Amino acid sequence: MQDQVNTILQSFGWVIPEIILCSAFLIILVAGLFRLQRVVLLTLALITFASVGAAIVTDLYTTSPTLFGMMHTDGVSSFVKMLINISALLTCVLSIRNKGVHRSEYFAFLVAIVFGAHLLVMTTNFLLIFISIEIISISSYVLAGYFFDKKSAEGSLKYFLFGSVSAAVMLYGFSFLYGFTGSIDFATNEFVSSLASSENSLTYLALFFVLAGFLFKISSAPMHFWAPDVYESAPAPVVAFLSTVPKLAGLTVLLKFLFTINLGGQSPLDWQFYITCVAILTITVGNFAALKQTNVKRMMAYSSIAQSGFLMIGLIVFLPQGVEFFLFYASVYVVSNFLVFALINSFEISGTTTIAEYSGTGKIFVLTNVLLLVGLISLTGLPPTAGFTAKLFVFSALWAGFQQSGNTILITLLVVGLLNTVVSLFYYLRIPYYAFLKNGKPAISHNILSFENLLGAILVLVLLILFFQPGLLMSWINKINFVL
Amino acid sequence: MLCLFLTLFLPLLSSFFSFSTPDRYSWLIILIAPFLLLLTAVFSLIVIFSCWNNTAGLIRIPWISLSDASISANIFLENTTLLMASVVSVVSFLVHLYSVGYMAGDGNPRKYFGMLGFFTFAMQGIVLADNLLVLFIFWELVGFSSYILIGHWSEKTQAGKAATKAFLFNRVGDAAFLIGLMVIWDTTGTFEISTINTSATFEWQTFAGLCIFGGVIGKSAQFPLFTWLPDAMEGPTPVSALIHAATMVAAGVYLLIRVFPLFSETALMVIAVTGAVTAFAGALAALFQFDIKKVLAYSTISQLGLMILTIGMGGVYAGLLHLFAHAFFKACLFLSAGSVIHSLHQAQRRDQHHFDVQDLRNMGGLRKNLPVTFLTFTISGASLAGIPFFSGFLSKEAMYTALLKDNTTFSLAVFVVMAIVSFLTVLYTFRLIWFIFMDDSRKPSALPVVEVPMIMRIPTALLAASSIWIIVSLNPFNFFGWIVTDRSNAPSIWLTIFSVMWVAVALVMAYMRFRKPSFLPNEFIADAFKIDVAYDFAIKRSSEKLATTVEFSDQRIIDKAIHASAYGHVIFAHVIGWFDKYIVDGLVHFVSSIIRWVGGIARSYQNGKIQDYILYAILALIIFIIWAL
Amino acid sequence: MNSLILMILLGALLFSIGAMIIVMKKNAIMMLLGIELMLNASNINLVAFNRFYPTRMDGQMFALFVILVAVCETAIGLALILRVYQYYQTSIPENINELKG
Amino acid sequence: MQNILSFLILVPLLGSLAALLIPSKKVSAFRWLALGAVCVQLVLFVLLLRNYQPEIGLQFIEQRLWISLDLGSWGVLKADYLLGVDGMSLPLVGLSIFIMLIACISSWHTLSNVKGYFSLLLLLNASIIGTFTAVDFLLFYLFFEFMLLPMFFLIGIWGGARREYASIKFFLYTLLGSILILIVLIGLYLSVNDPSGAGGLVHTFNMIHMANPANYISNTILDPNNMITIGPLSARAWAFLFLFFGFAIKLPMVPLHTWLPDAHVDASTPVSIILAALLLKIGAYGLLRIVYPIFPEAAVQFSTMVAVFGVVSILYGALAAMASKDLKRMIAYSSVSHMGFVLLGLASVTTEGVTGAVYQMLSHGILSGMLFILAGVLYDRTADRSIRNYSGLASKMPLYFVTVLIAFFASLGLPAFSGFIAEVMVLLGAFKSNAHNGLIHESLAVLATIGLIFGAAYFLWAIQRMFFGPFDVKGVAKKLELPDLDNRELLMLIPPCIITFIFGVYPQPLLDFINPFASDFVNHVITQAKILSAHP
Amino acid sequence: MSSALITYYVFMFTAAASAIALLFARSVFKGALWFLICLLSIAGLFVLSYAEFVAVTQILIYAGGVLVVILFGIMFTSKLAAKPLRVENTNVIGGIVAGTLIFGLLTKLVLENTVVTEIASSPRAIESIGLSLMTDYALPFEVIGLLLLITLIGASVVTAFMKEKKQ
Repeated sequence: MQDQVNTILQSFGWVIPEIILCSAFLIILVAGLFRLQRVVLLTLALITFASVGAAIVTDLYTTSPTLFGMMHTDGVSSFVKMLINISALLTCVLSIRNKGVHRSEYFAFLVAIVFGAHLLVMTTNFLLIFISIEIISISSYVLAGYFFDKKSAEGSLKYFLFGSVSAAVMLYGFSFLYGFTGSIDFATNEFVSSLASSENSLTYLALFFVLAGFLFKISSAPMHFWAPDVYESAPAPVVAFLSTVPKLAGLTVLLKFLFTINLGGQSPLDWQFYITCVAILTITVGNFAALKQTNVKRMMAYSSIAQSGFLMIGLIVFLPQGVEFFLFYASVYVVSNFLVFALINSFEISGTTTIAEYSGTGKIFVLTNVLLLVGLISLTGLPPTAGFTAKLFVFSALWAGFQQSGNTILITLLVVGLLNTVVSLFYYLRIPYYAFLKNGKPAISHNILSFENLLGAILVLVLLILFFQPGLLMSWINKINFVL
Repeated sequence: MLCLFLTLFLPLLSSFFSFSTPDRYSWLIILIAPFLLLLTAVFSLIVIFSCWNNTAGLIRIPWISLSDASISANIFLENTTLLMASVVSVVSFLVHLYSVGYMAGDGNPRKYFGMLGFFTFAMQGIVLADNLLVLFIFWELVGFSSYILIGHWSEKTQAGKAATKAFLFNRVGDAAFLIGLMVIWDTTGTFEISTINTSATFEWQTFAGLCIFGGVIGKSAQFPLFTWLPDAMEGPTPVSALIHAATMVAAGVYLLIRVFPLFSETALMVIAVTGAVTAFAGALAALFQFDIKKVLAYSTISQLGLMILTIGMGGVYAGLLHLFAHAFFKACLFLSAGSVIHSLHQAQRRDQHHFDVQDLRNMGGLRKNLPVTFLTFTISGASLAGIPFFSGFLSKEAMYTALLKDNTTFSLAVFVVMAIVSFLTVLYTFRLIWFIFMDDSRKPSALPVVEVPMIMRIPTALLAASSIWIIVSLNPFNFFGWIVTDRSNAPSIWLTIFSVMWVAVALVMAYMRFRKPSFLPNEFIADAFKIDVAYDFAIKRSSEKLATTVEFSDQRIIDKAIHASAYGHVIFAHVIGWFDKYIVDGLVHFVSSIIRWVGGIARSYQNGKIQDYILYAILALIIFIIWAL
Repeated sequence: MNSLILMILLGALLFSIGAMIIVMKKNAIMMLLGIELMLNASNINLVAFNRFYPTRMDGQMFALFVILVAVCETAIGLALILRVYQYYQTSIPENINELKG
Repeated sequence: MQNILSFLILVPLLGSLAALLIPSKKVSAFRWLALGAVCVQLVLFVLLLRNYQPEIGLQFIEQRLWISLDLGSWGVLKADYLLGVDGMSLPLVGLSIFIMLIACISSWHTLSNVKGYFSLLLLLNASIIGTFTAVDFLLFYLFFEFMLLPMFFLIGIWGGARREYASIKFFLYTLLGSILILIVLIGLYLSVNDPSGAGGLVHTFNMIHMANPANYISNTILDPNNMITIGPLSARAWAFLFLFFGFAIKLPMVPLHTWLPDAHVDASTPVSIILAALLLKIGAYGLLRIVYPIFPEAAVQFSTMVAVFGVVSILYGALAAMASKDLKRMIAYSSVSHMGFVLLGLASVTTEGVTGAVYQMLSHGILSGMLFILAGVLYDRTADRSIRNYSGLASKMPLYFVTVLIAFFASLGLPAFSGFIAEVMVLLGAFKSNAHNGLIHESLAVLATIGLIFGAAYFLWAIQRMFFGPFDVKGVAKKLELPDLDNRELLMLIPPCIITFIFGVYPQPLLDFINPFASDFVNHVITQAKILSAHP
Repeated sequence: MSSALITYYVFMFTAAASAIALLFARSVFKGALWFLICLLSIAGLFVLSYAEFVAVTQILIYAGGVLVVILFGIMFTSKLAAKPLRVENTNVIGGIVAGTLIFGLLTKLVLENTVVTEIASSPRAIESIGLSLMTDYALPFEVIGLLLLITLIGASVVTAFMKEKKQ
């Protein structure tokens, strides 16, 4: 009893970032009551994320003991948490000009989601996974509706219904796993050994149910249906946020889960095969459905679906290098994604939402469109952007995985993935295509030197630097000692 | 040595000069270009006098060297090359001279003289080259200059068509030539003629020989690629004289002589048969032409056929001799014809009276107006017809001798063909001269036709002078002379007699047939009529029939076949174009539409109904589970 | 028949019926009920399986938390349904489909 | 001197940046800037040429560490900034600079958005030079991909009526090609070890290391000693095919060529020039530099296929050109036909064939540039490219006629022009191949020769229709105001005329560069193929 | 058969039956009532499964709280509609197929795989639950509090701003 209390007390030392988040959540809520200036709220949020990020960076590589009996931090989770905080920071910056979202609750929910994501990244406990996913989800439902109009209401309702069902399905899976292993923590030996010894096909069904929940969180096929509708209706900063933070958190927990249930390749079920199929399906559905979209954010939703597939590649190969490349890809994805959304947001504010409305903007907003182009090129994975390096890395991982396992589905994924890159270029290029090649009358005709351009330029610079010197980031990632 | 190089490069200099002279000073061209060619001719004569009968020599000029092979542009010197080189330069000089008069008033003397000089250079290149690849290069270049010169009057649509046709027909032959070159390179590893000629027989030799002969067929207008030559008469007449009579078309024959050892028995047989067919077909066709230049063109085809036939039968020296003689008298014929055309044209311009100045039917009785031209035309015509005391007689005799050397049935058959062809040659030559110059009844209505200027008369006269027997040998009935020295090929006296008699018979026949277009009702003529009937029946009808058939086949079948194949290609090309647009590109579109279709499917599930989304997700999950378990 | 298996089968039944309700019923609130039914199925499982492992209370604890989370979901769900109702004047999900494609 | 290649790349890159800084009103400043940059490159190239030593292969090597990632148990991933030129790439660099010079002059009167135009042009310039000098595969790929975007916009913004379609099509095709290349690129670097790396595994992108079978890590998929088969073919054969088709799209090879006519027809004149003269060469360059040396045994195995594709391209391109009604389209198809010779020469793997292939690349670079300038000259005056709408131009535009004659005849392989030397060499090599190394059958060379006839046919017909006969231009009102070439156009046209003539008459200087490369190449491919295919 | 067992079966039956009735309910209101019965039966089952605390929570929070909220929801959303409480079906075939597939699959797998073991009678668990909440489950306990706060604010945001917008 006393031991347990002591453990809990000791654990608090390890969760300072989470404590900061928790307090920030309350502080922002309280600050909202005083009808403070928007700037104050924004600054509060920025300070929060910056300090949390700083707190994480200070001990990025340490692996903690088990905290509160159900989670621990290690290099991977710290890195992902850092990415999450960077994303949150960028989201706040993006929201500067979105006047409608400036309420204390907006920032509070951002903080809450980051908090949930932190928990999700760190934990291996089914209960905590469930709760943190719910924290993320419920906050997201609200944020998705932050335009407060007809469409956003519809979007968040759909998000809620789909999310709840997948949470229920995942929970049902958890209940079976608990039943067959007697443990609600998949990192425990008890769980692993009973999974290894069981010949129980119901277990696999349960695992699939659980995976469905995770796939929902990372908006991967076949659980991707909510994403386009929600992305279309939500404000651009929120979309940028939703397409990174929950996705990265979900991928991280999926990573841990997959490495566990794969049992080092001893699992009777060829998980590599099924997850690869999911990735292929995701990439294909995402890219192909994006082809004929007319709304930019909807197109980006499909793009983000497809990107989930590429992100999953790092997990699929079940190699430590795969994880490293996943982290690299994730970092580049965050940067490219925010770059693109920052510029889309600046267009959205001026009332440009469909691709056709971008016609002729290339001649007036040259810089904005060039930066946007670089972002899209990076998402496609072409040089000279870090997107290329990232794709090169994940595909290298795939090739190496194939070399190791000889699983031909991996080479199929390689080919499908690369061919999909061509397809993806087709729609990514549509925006620059309309902007530069089509003549049209843009909604606003004067050039504003917006701060999005500045932000975009910085992010472009990051992408270029990461292309020419990927070692800067990789050496950081390399130091992460990946243990489950 | 220097003289030799000068012979080669002076024409090039002339060409260069002509092209680079500004339009304002174009009068300079007509002074300088003939002068340079005069120098060329002089130097070539110096070379031939100084080097005649020397042992064959090789001047080595490195050109391309690869790591494991090299190609050098050597010059090979022996009697054949020297002879040919001087023929080319002399004829070319005379044609240049003639052109000064003929082309006076032409809008573009720069192009004309430039290309003429360039042609002479390229032709000299063919003659002197010892390397088959280099020879091929010049071979194509003469084709190119021929193309430009045929199309000299670019406003004439026909000229353009003729030029294109000429180049394309040559190109077909050249492609075969190139294949031959590839075979030779593959098997012997060298292009040097002197090496190839002395090397042992090799695999694919017949094939290589036939391929090279393919080039000859194109260049020398042999069956079945001969129809371009009559069309090429669209070019200026001096050009026809130089390129399409004396030199370029003879280059094929020259090539056969140069690489003669390469040909196997079978190849020679094919060559002989081709030559025979061409000679006969050309002669018959010539008989029924009305365009004065086309008669000469078919005649050229026929004569070239004879040379090739002879060479195919092994009579290299005879072929060469005829080539030599033919160059002069045919050039003279063309130039004379050019004079006729020119003077008629001038008269026509003065008179504002329009008719086709090249049509035989519009001429007659011109001997009084054009006495010099009449003389030169007759002399060279006589030489063509093979009348004694003219060079043509001697070369023909040499050919007869060569054919009869080995007494096989085949050679006999070939001999007969040759005899018939010479007979026909007499007929059409007579017909030509008679219609133009004699037959006063059809004299053009009081046109003020006057003789051409001196600058045109002189070269014609010189060429006419070169058509008499002395140019070949001192004995008017024996072709031994400075060219043919090997006395083992002695002609039999019977052959000479036969030859003379044969020509005489032919002349009589020609006179009977063409003297009067209308028939007189008297006894003698009735007798003659009987002969006429017999002739009519035996020769004229059948030959006319044959000729029309040949012409028909030429115009309709061969040309059609070639046209058809050309059309076929065009149609095929359009099919390809269509294929490219719809099938290959269509495939791409198909793929892209499949992509769109898949995209559409992926999108169609996104119908906005949340319950459907959930249903799809659940079903997908179940499918995955069932698949996995 | 073992009563435990029956419990689990009951859970399976509730789960399937919940899924069916969600997919089939033309009313957002009914869908909410369906979700609750699915959560209850999990709870039945958790409680039932807890009897295998009597030393720890993991299953029951889990079920407790699930109930709390379900409350949260219901609350937020109803709020969203009400809001959509304000805009669309209906709670029939398939009529709420401005976002599609 | 040591960094001369970097300077060659940097000069246009800096020029491009400088163009961005100049205010867009100063139109003529951009032109002079671009021209100046290219002239500086020309000077650098002359320096390069003077210091080149033909007897050693790759030289002016610049090696700087670019990426070095420690991947733990995987070893080190290493990519270098590695530049160098040899007898093949040096003439191509020269060609690029020359063509860029012409393109600059040709775009002198570009009207809209001059700033963007010239900065993209310079960017393109830098990446093309980079592609030709990169020896590191990753660096090569970087430059290779980087060409696409400037080209996309150059076609798409300054192009003709259907420019958008053409640019998208161009982009997607070439991207598809580069994706195929990327797949193999990944496999290769994972399989190749840098022998100079101390101790542990160093995965390298160095092409020279990739070409040496001793550097392959055992039991990797592309290890030649490790005969892994995927489906009917070995892994290395697949890799060869992927790379081959990747580059063949760029070449372009029938049936992967359909982007070319569209791109050409709708691109503006300078862009067409660059596209035909340089971008097509990059496909062939990739085959010569990467595909054959790295996969010699697969190259030998598939030589007949490559040759057949070459011959089909020759014939098909020529026939399609014959059917074209649009002048530019015809020229575009003629490019397909000419590049077929490159494939055929390459497939023969004989010294003659390879020399001829490289020679053809250079020759076609100059000639196609010329052809597109000529097409542009006419289009500038009448805005009509339809062949059948013209006749009798010879009398109206004599200078133009002369240049067209030279360009067309040089293109159809008239001796005394560079095209002839190249095509004859290719044919000789192709014919010799069967007896020499047993790779491709003689009949293919014979078939290719027929292509020469077709080649003559479409060029001659075009001349006949457009230049002979009475003067007329259909459908153009101001038909009498058809001025002959002006000085600017002559400035563009005369240098290529002279160059193609010089290289046609005396090819030896160029052969001194190409031939050592070709014989090394043939040696390498044949001996390695023997060694590698001798393995069980 | 013990009385406990009979009760057990009865609850099970009512739970199943009310769930099926819920599926066939033609009105939302009736559905909510069927759902109440279902919840109560499940609570009964919990009691019989030695999970009294869970059962109590189920009754208090679920049946008491949630259902009341839902009833309010029903009333809010049906006041304007013409046929307030009617519920029609959609996706009938798909739903039935999906439902039967899931149920069939689960039943099959459960029957094949569940190992029947002796069910140990467990001690009264309320104290250990209380202890766990403060020790093992301290973190989730805290976090769920946060979640409830988030939900509270979220629901208020969703409804409050909506009204603002309407005005």
